[in-house]
Amino acid sequence: MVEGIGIVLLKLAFVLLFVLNFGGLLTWVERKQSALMQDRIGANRASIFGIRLIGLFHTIADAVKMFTKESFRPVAAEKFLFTIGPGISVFFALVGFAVIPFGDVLIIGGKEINLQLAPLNIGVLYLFAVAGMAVYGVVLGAWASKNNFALLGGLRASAQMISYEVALGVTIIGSLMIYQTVELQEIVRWQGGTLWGWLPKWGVLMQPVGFILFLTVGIAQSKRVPFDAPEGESEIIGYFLEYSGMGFGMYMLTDFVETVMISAITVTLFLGGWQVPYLMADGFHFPWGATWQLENWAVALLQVGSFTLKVMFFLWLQMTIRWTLPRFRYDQIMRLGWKYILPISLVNILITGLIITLLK
Amino acid sequence: MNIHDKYKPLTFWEKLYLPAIISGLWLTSMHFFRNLTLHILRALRLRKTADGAVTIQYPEFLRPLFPRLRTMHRLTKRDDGTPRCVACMMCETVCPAKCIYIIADEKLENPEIEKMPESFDIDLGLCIFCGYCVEACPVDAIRMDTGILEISNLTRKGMVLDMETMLNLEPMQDRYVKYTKEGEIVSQEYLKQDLSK
Amino acid sequence: MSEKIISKFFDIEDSHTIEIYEKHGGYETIRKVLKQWTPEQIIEEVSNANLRGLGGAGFPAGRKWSFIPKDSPKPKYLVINADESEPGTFKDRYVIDHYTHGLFEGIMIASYAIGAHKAFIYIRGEYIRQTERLVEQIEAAYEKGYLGKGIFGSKFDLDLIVHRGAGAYICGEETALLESLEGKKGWPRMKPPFPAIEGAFHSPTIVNNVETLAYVPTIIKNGADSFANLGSERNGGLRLYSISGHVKNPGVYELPMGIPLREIIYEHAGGLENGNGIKAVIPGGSSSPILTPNEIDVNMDFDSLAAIGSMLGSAGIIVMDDSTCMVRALYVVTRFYHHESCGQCTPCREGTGWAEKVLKRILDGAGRPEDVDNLVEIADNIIGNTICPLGDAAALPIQSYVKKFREEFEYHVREGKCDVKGQ
Amino acid sequence: MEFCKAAKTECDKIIAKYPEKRAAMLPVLYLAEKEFGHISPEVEKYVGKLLDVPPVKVHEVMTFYTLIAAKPRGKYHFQICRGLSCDLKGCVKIIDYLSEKLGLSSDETSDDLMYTFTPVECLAACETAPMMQLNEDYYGNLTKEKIDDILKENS
Amino acid sequence: MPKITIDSTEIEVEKGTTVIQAAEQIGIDIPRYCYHPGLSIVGVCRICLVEIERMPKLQVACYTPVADGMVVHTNNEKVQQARRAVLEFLLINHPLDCPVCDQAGECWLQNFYMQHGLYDSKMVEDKVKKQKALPIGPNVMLDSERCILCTRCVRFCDEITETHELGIFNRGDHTELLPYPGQELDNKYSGNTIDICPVGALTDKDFRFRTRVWYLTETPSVCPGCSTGCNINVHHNDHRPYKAGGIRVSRLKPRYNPDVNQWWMCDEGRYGFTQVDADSRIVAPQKKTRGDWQLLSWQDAIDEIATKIKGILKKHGADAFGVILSPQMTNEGLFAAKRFFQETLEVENIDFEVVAREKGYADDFLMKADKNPNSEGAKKIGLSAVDNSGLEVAQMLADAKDNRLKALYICHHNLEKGFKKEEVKEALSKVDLVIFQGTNQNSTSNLANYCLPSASFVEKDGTFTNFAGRVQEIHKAVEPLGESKPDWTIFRNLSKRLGKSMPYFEAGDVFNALAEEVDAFKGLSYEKIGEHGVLLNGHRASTEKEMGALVA
Repeated sequence: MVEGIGIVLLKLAFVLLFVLNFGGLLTWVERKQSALMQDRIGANRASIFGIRLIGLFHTIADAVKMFTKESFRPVAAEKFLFTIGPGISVFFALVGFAVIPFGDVLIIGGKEINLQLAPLNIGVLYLFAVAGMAVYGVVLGAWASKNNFALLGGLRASAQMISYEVALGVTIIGSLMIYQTVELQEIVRWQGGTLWGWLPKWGVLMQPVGFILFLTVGIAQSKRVPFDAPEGESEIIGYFLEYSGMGFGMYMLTDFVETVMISAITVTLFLGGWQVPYLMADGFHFPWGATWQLENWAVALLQVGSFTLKVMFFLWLQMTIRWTLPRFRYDQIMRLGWKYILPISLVNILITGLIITLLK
Repeated sequence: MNIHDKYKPLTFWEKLYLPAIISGLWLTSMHFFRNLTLHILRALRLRKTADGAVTIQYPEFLRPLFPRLRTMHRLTKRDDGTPRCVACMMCETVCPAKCIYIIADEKLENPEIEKMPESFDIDLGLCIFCGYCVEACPVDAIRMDTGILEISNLTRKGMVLDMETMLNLEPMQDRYVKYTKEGEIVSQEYLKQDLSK
Repeated sequence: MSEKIISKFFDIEDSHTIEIYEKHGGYETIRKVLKQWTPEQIIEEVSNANLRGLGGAGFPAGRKWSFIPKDSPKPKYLVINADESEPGTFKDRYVIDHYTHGLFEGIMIASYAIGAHKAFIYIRGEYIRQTERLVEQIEAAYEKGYLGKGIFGSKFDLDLIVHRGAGAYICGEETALLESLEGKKGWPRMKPPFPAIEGAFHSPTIVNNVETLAYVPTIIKNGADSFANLGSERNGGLRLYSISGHVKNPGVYELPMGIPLREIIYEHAGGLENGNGIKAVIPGGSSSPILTPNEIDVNMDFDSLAAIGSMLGSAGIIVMDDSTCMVRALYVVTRFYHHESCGQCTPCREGTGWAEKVLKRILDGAGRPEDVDNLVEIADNIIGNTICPLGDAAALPIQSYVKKFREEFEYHVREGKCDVKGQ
Repeated sequence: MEFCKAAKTECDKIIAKYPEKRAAMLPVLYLAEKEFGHISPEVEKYVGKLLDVPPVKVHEVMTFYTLIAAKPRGKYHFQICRGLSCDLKGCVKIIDYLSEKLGLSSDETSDDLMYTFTPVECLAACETAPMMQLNEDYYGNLTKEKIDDILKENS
Repeated sequence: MPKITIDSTEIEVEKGTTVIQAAEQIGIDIPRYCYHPGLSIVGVCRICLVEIERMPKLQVACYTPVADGMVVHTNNEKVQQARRAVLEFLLINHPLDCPVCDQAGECWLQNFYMQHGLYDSKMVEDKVKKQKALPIGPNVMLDSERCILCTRCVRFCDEITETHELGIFNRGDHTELLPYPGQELDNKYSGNTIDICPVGALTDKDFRFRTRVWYLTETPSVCPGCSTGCNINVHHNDHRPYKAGGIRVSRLKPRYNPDVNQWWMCDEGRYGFTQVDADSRIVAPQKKTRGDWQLLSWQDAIDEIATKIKGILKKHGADAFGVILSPQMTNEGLFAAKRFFQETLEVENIDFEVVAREKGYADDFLMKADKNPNSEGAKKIGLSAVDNSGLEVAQMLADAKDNRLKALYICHHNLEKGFKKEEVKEALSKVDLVIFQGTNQNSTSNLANYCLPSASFVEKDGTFTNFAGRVQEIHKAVEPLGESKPDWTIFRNLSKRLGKSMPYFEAGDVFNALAEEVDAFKGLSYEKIGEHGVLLNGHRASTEKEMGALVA
């Protein structure tokens, strides 16, 4: 029992460290990547004893600043809701990771450890449920500010998130029809197989349209460019207008955590999660017949590494998109969500169903 | 009238949007990878030039300022050292940020002037550097050519400039671009600084 | 043509004394008038004689007198305008010097005609000798009983008072004159009411020029027609022309109304000095628009001059020969009006000073191309917008000089110097 | 500050001539000028009292007219005409000459109170241009020589 | 009555009306400088030129009387050109020192230039120099260069005050407005010259450079300086409060009322508003404990005072209670006081009149010896001792001295103005409870046990009744200083605490109740008062009577 709790705590620590570090580092990535894309140098000034470490200390500086800055609260604000708003937001962004599998099974001392925090058999549904809650953090924060601009930002945010919530669910139905399960570990395992003996059965190949749609919707869910109509702090003023210090920091963090989250879900659903091509539980089995036996811990390591790399790739992709595309207008966001993504997803489901039926 | 008429109708590929996104992503990605490589090479001392970035390293290297740039305010003086300001409060009136506070004083010893500020404060914490005060001033008493851009303070009160301070500021000519009569920029030494140092 | 009424006294020695005047038939008319004439008859006679105000405005004298309200309980006053200040005019001085009692007789007849028992001679302050002469002769007249209670043994009382001005051109304007007479500064009054209704001391007042009144005895004596026939239509009789400037014989000439200007210059004033040609002529005091040599065949009466855009005014003729710089001439004229503007109403007060400064600048060689048009605009803006005619008087010369000698002004502006020889 | 007896009588006589006291302003000012040399503020107040007029109105009149002296004037007052007719006849040279001779510029009085030099606008004696007025008398057809003679006579 | 057409509007006006007045009646504003309805017409500025058909020249609208069938054009090309010309001429020698000039913002030269001028200056010559910044009197500063010689001020001093301080000297463009050498512009109405000066030639020493006029807000009110009750506008600085160092009311300006003060007001009233922002203002209820003043909340103050009053009334009866109201109070304050003291407390010793020992200055124009704005109102409401068969003020003090008076409620008065200092001190020291209610501290308030802060006349709505029985409204211009409240609110609150509530929520409610109850006010209502006030019953409108012998 104690052992079990210990393992869960370890896994929890791993996931939280994984997520929060990625989230924190993303602020650095954001700066540096955009700089590289724009022929700039990027943040490099923060230094400790003269060591600058290519700007990595900025992350720390940010954190210090966020914590020490005056946390300002408007006189008219709803005290309680204003305070907990950012917390709600960041909480629901984090808890989604509970169901993401980051490896298969690790055997330590004969004990099988499922490399997933919470092996829920309704994994995908849980994800959506949690994602659905994220909107509360935003809306509560916006409304509790008692600032009309913030409220408008909040309304834009909630309209956008709720709209895309629908699309989010619909886009992956095609995939789920193929996987025949909603348990994420199962979905990943399903993708371990090959097609015609050599092509990994990753979701992106099975559902290319679903993949693109899901990615789009996912980015929209994270409220970042090009879907940042709720925020747009420099032009249209966002829902966290009245927040400063850590309150603001938590909203920022939410965005980044959601970015990681979207990457993780995308990887899990469409890129084979922790799967490494041709890597079975006992080692590699290449299509041309060669095999390479590996210990269980090595396999697990490769799997976790594979998952991490894939997530990182998607983070990079999302950053690239964020620094490439201009912001959609609010009406464009709505139109895209309801008039294009949703119908296309439905058609995708139809076609998938048709093919599945035909193949049977 | 449909205002979109004037636009060329989008082709199918354009309407699809994705190819455009991908080509955009391609462009930015190429920059990313090229610069990433160059930066790494430079970090490993394999390259010396500063390719891959156009950034000027600000506190070490200063860009020349263009004459239209509005920097911190100063008050000009008459020949006898008194402020040129006549406390007409035009700047205060026009100021959209309401950050100028003038209290006028009567100077009867010189009836040609008659009026001078007793105090003249600008709260830089509120100032939006629109330059309206300079435009509005009928006697050229306030200018924004000190070249001072780094304005920060630990207290709100410290952000308030008083008359004494502003009178003692000088225009920072060196930092401004100079033009030839034909309007060409002659002084560009800052732009030509070698960034590899 | 040889008929002379006033000027025949100019050459008679001591013609200002009662004795000499009476020797030449003086004071006969007034005695007759006091006995036989009614005021209405006098007014009618003067009207028929086409006698017009010779001070400058040319308003028919008889008609002016008839404006006096008959039934007003207030005293009536006659004010004689001897504030002769228009540059180029000096005839009144001759009248006062030599035809003193003729003037008095005219005053008596006019006072009788309008029912005034007090008459004021408002004489310009610089005429100190003339003032002395008037005071002296008035005393003499009082002694003889020609003035004072029951003049000439009649029941008509008349006091004549000499009031010396103090150096203000504006006081030649009748309402300013009345203000000055009342002991105020000479600011012209708004009209209406006209002085004939409410003038000096809030009472009906007639203001007449010295010369106008000096002709009255002759008119009454010889009859309206004989006087009217001497002049042209609607411009009765003779008048005194003052001529000065570049002529051989400057002076005062008594000639019929409507005589051609050329004749006055060449026949009576002896033509120009040094055989120079005429460049310009001012026909009626410095305020009248200037005439060019091809306009000097004009007849010198009120209507003919008005027809060619000038005016007879006080008939002060100033002749300028071809060595004259018109810019300088205009500057001198404008300086005069600037100096004499009373300062009451805005356009004249500010406009005259401005015009003078602009002209001074042009003269000093610092003129700008737009100055010439600017001068005309200043003048245009003054004309008609002031209380009294001084504004117009200052503006009319500017308009006419610039119009007729524009090239000279432009040359001055362009080259910074004068293009006339000898300047 | 008060008129002497003779002047007072004279003044009363002048005032009696007019229907209103105030009308005697100019004659009384002239009289006062003769009596006191010039019209000082005290004289103004006195004249105002004589004529029942606020002193400010006396001051208005005094500053309005050019012939009434607010400051002491010289024994010989040269008023030299610079009107149009005189200007045409070259009065500028005469004015400069006289100014130089007297050592005075416009509107100045010599320190010994002998001479006052004032160029004035038209004096209405254009037939004798260039001309001037010395105290009460007109002098016409001026030349430099004539100026010399006049100065010799009056010194 | 002549019928004339102005800018194609036909109007029938009284005979003798001038064109400018006729145009005003139909809302056409012809620009003017020298014309002032209260002064003689001189027509010197020439800006009001209009075109009248069948007249060869433009005519000055201020001087030309209307004639039947006249057709006037006030804004055609020719007129506009003339106006532009006049403005150009006026600005030739006018210094362009608007930034320094205190008149900027309410300067007619500026305004008309913006409306009718807007030409580019062709003037390059030097301007004529005249005297600048010349103090010509205790209140007035002259800048002769700025003067456009409209002569309004000269006419004011000649015709209205007949003091003849100012004159127009010299002539031509050297004409200059100056006071007579050696004389000061120090008549009792000199401030009006500043009001009527259309430009910045005459400026107010008291107001000069304190603020700029466009920061000011104006609120119509009535001068509380004497019983004439001149109509005024209170100019208060809402937008730049830091400017004046806490002085909220910048200046008072007369407001036109044909029946009371026409266009004028006296300097005493004009500059007599300083107590409004003075340091001596009582800003919170306070109570004296062992010689020191201690601040209280309103709640506590009312509680304590009510308890004490109750105690005294119970112990000594109503005869031991004296009330000295003040004619400085509004009708509303007085009426609320009457109800509170007479009905709630059933006190009879009520009086308001403290005759000042020093007689105030009075003349036959605007200034009255009674320096209270509402004596007539207090009388009419029935608050003099005679009406109540109670004690007079003097008697109250005498009673107090003899220990017969146990409580005294004093409003606003400084009793030392009417009685000897020692007398007041002795009397008040023997009274158990002295409550002072007023705007400012004075030597009487220092002798009190309680001080209640009352709002000053610029801080409340209400009405005054002037000496001729004209009820005129004052309006709240600024918020009451500190904790101060209008008098009637204090009495209402006290009354409520003592068991009898008054259903008043604003000044108008009190006045309407007053109008119902008091005969002299019968038939009036707060809504009916209007900007020029209304007369009480039994008073006949008579300009002459109200204004004294005003020189027409």
